[in-house]
Amino acid sequence: MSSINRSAVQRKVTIVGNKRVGAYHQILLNVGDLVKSCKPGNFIAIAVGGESSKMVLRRAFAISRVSDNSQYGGTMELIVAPHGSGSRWLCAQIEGTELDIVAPLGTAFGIPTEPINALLIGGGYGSAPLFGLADVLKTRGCKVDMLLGASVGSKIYAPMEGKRSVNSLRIYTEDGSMGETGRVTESLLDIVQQRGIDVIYSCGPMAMLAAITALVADTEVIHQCAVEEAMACGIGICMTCVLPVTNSDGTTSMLRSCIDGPVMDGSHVRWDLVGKVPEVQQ
Amino acid sequence: MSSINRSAVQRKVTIVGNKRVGAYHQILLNVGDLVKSCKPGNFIAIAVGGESSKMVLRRAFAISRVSDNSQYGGTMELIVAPHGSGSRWLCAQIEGTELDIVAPLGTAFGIPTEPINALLIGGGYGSAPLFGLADVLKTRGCKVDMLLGASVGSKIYAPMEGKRSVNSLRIYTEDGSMGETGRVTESLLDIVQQRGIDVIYSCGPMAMLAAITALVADTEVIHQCAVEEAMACGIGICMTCVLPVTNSDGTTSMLRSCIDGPVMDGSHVRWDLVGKVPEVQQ
Amino acid sequence: MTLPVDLSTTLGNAWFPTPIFTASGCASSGKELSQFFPLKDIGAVVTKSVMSKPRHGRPTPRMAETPSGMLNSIGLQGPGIDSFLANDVPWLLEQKARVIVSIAGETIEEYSTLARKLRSVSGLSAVEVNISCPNVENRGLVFACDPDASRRVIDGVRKTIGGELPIIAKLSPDVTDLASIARGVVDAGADALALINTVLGMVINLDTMKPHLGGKTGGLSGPAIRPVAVRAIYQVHAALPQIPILGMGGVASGRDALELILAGASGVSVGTASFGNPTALISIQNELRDLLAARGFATVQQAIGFAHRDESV
Amino acid sequence: MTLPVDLSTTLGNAWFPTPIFTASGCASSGKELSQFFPLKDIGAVVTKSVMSKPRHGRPTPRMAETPSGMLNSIGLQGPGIDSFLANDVPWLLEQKARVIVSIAGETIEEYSTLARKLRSVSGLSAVEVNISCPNVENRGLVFACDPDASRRVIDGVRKTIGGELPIIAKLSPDVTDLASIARGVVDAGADALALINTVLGMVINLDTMKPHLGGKTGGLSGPAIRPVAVRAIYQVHAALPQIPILGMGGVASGRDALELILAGASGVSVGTASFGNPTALISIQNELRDLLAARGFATVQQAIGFAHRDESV
Ligand SMILES: Cc1cc2nc3c(=O)[nH]c(=O)nc-3n(C[C@H](O)[C@H](O)[C@H](O)COP(=O)(O)OP(=O)(O)OC[C@H]3O[C@@H](n4cnc5c(N)ncnc54)[C@H](O)[C@@H]3O)c2cc1C
Ligand SMILES: Cc1cc2nc3c(=O)[nH]c(=O)nc-3n(C[C@H](O)[C@H](O)[C@H](O)COP(=O)(O)OP(=O)(O)OC[C@H]3O[C@@H](n4cnc5c(N)ncnc54)[C@H](O)[C@@H]3O)c2cc1C
Ligand SMILES: Cc1cc2nc3c(=O)[nH]c(=O)nc-3n(C[C@H](O)[C@H](O)[C@H](O)COP(=O)(O)O)c2cc1C
Ligand SMILES: Cc1cc2nc3c(=O)[nH]c(=O)nc-3n(C[C@H](O)[C@H](O)[C@H](O)COP(=O)(O)O)c2cc1C
Ligand code: FES
Ligand code: FES
Repeated sequence: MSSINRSAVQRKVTIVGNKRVGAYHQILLNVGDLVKSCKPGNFIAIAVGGESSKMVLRRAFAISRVSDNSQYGGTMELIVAPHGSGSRWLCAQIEGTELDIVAPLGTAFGIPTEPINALLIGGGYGSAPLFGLADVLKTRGCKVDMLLGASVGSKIYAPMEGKRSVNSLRIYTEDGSMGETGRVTESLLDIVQQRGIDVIYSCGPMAMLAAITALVADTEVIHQCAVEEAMACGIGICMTCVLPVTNSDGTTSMLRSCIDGPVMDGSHVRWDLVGKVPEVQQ
Repeated sequence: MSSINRSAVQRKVTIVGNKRVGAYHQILLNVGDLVKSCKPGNFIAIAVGGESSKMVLRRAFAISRVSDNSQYGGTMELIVAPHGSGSRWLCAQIEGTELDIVAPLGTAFGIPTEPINALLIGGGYGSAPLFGLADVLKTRGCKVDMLLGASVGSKIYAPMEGKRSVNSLRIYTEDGSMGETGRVTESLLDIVQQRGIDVIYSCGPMAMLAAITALVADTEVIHQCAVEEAMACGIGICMTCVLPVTNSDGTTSMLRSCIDGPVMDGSHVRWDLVGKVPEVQQ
Repeated sequence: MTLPVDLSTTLGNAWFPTPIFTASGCASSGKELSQFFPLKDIGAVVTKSVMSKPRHGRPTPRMAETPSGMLNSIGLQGPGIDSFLANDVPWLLEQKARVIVSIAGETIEEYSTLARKLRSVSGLSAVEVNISCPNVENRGLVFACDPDASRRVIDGVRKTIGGELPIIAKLSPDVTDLASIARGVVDAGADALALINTVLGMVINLDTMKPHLGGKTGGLSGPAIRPVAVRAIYQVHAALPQIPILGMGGVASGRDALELILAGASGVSVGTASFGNPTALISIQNELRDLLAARGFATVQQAIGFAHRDESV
Repeated sequence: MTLPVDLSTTLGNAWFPTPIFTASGCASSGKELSQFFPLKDIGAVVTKSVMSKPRHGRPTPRMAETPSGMLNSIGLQGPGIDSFLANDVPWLLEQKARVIVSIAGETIEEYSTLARKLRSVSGLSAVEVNISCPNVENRGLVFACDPDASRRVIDGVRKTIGGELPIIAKLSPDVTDLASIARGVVDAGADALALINTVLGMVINLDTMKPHLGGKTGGLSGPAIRPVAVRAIYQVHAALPQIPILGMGGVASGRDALELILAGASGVSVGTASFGNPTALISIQNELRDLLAARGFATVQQAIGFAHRDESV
């Protein structure tokens, strides 16, 4: 039986920064010693709307980065797209607001013990957790290349500080308003080959993750992707967030992406069955 | 057919002050030229809880005072008791918050054309509209006495500035923590007689209004009271706020306290039937 | 730039310039709302259910706010049909409002009597028959919860006024099989269906530790019940695709109105939202127009029941 | 200073130290919540409804948030009774949790089979029979919406396990006459009733302009339905005052739990609230204790059904 992230706790934390960055809000939380248990790939679940909120469910956000030596003690950074009422509420909160959070949740990106060649691919706000990941990979001596894609330039999140940890960064936008015109998958196989990529780490829309998986299916490349399914609870008790995943015996299970994910092995996800139900019962 | 206050408009206004006064919050709104149409006794209906609120109904508050020559243009003062989730939300809002209001609503206290002897009786935050009323009565040359009552001293609202307009002020608390121990009805008949009271204006809990009505029933004194029934709409469209009122022909009608009130003639209200239904159909 | 969208709609042979109506009991007879917008600007005014005789209704408290909703137990307080037809209807017609009169009765006979009185009035657009009332002749069992009684009420109204005014039967969602109740009243002569009336609920007052409402139970309305309304409309439209539906239940924005239309509503009544926002009908109507345009709909008609487009059955 | 309040309660012959339970399907098998509080601190863990065979459930999306509520269409995904009894139950008993196993079937026979398997397990407190499932033998009509099928399910379970484990029949509010369904299952041998399961609802996705959920319709839960739960509990307690009720529907605070208890619930399950707040059960339990004390109740027992105290009938 898989189980919830052992470090998960529920806590009240304070917003210490909220800055617009392109189409997103960079939100900084003072989370104290919680930073110690956060790993790249983990996410946070936040109660939204305040005391008289009609929104009964938490909202999930990837933990973009944590830092232990800021002026506030441990801080956590989130990159939030104002999407619907919950995320818009969050983006409208000012410094000093108290938030009720549960974190860290979910699985983390696997960190190699050997120095390897890593390619990090982010779509939209999906780049958020990749910069923290790049830091860690760098300390392990890995070579880190990065591809970021979005529909428009304002949806590329690539902070200055973040770029330090990557060896190369290529940006794609569908409308050509920033970087190259097109998608991150455009010349993916060439890049993988040229740079001798061992592992791809990806985060972004499900269609992007599926496309990457398909492209590298016949290669030796390992693909660790952070999936995003609608979650009601984030802690494994509701069964809303399931994805069809192949078991070792070839059967398919509907796994909870909040505890067996969000980071999963792309080649295990039955992308063709997402939104369907495996026909044969287990 | 009775109809809604002709001056009622829906508008966004800004909070320009929020100060704790005893058990209450004194909330100041910049309402612009709306002040011109507000009369003592009128009330305001405020949407509460913000954009993602689970509270679907407005909250009603008596207009305590309006002023046309403040630094903000027209301002309106409310005295709000933090009671349940809506009023607590309102009391927690800071300067600069925008509120969606509908005002002025309901009937107003009748202002005599002759100088008369008036007794104003307020229970709890019921004193709020009485100070504005006292101002007006004073300009008409009336003698204005006031009785305020509450369970405890912190629930007596009697601002310094307000006291200017009254000739005498007596305070009663049930626990004796301020003024005399007891209720405003304690020596009401004596006061009425000694001071030759022509009209009583009252605002407060329904039980207080009923008690006053009973006490002056056999006198010549006119009793104008501002009632308080739970209101869903405040504008006469829902029929939740009704009170049994005697018609001229002796029959009883269930009148909407939001448009035929809140100010009503105490002797017309069938206090014995509040919370019941008149037996004979009209 | 917004494309022009033809908002007009029909229920039976009645035509309306827009699909946004008041909900019965949530606009009284229209007068109060007319201070906030001209009544002719919306699709129609559905008046508070009127009975034969004047009524005091239920004791107070008559309402309780609940999460994203409210309970009411008004008990059909009103002036009675004669005063209503003499005073309220002429005023509404003067305002050039489209008028749908809602009628309610305690017996099958009372409904027919009410319908007969409507025959004498010209200028009405339709009659809405509120059958969510207790049937005094059958242990107070609500007509709308009894397939047979529902049919007989509509049958009586049809015999009186059928063909002259479109008959809209308003159903309660508090039944095991809504589609079969709907089929029954349509067979009996309803030209359209109104879905949904309030959902039966209760709140206990924690101070008195008794039911809060004077009438003990009350009708739940507002956004809380919108998913129930959408489901009811979708189910009934799937079962009876030819029958126009006047949808309602928790509509507070153009988004909500469009949701009901996609599920199968030809018109949308706005009830509780007007209590929180007296101009709700107008903003809902404007938002709906924009949302339709953004989705490439040139007319409301194209959007009605659009969510069913790939249904196999 | 708070007076000590005896929170203990019973359902049939099962005893629980507190009346606050998880709701079936809203705590999986308890393991995840145990990271936030010890499971022995609450009244009982009601496990997710389990069927005979492992099941994949419904396609995603399986949830939609709605005003003060949510829709779910999980479709009873689960490991099947054998794996459940081998893995989940022993773990729960090790935690010293009180365990109520919820069972669900597609045929009357499947319910009996499931009940039979429970006979082999010792340490269980009760069985909750979730009859809000489609009956494959009768056009997919939900058991709980069919008085006869409801009775027969409970009758089958009683024959298998009656007298050994209290049988709690969990009913759907989506029926015309809840009290008569309740009476039927009690006559068939239910020792207690669980009220209410989710209310059938739907959300249309305005982007795809189709039903949002993979399963099209879903079950509405959360504070939005609390007034419906209170009404259902009040009605059934009035009709069957001797039958203990496990109440549920939108409970998110001690206030809400007390409301259900005053209406007639002997125990209260907390479902959706745990999604928004993993420690909801504990805070609800603490708040309930304080609210009872503040009202002078020395025991939960005194408060059960207290809102009925002046009923004439
Ligand atoms: C593991 C994980 C990590 C995420 N990381 C980020 C991030 O770093 N930055 C960011 O901006 N967003 C992120 N998201 C998406 C974010 O959770 C949604 O944008 C947000 O929940 C939308 O809520 P809303 O109220 O604004 O929108 P609404 O559409 O009003 O939400 C309604 C309901 O649907 C759910 N929902 C809607 N869209 C999504 C979605 N795309 N994914 C999951 N649930 C959804 C909501 O949680 C809510 O319950 C992440 C989601 C997951 C599951
Ligand atoms: C004409 C009028 C004038 C008022 N003037 C004032 C005033 O000047 N200052 C002040 O503090 N309060 C005043 N009140 C009372 C105020 O409206 C309530 O305290 C407030 O609505 C409570 O809302 P809540 O969300 O805090 O409480 P909740 O109990 O959570 O409210 C739930 C629902 O019940 C209604 N409700 C609850 N209590 C009352 C009440 N006492 N009267 C009417 N509706 C109620 C609310 O409007 C809401 O719809 C007035 C009420 C009316 C009708
Ligand atoms: C205060 C109130 C009074 C109502 N009175 C009536 C009525 O007289 N006749 C009727 O058919 N429906 C009545 N209804 C039901 C509404 O017309 C509508 O069906 C229901 O409230 C759902 O819509 P909403 O959520 O937009 O309010 C009433 C609803 C409320 C809230
Ligand atoms: C995601 C989810 C899954 C559920 N699964 C089950 C289930 O398997 N069996 C069952 O009897 N009820 C199930 N329910 C219903 C709940 O047990 C409960 O009756 C209902 O949600 C009302 O309570 P609440 O408002 O506190 O959630 C489920 C509810 C939800 C939200
Ligand atoms: S979100 Fe509830 S199980 Fe994953
Ligand atoms: S509050 Fe709606 S009619 Fe008075």
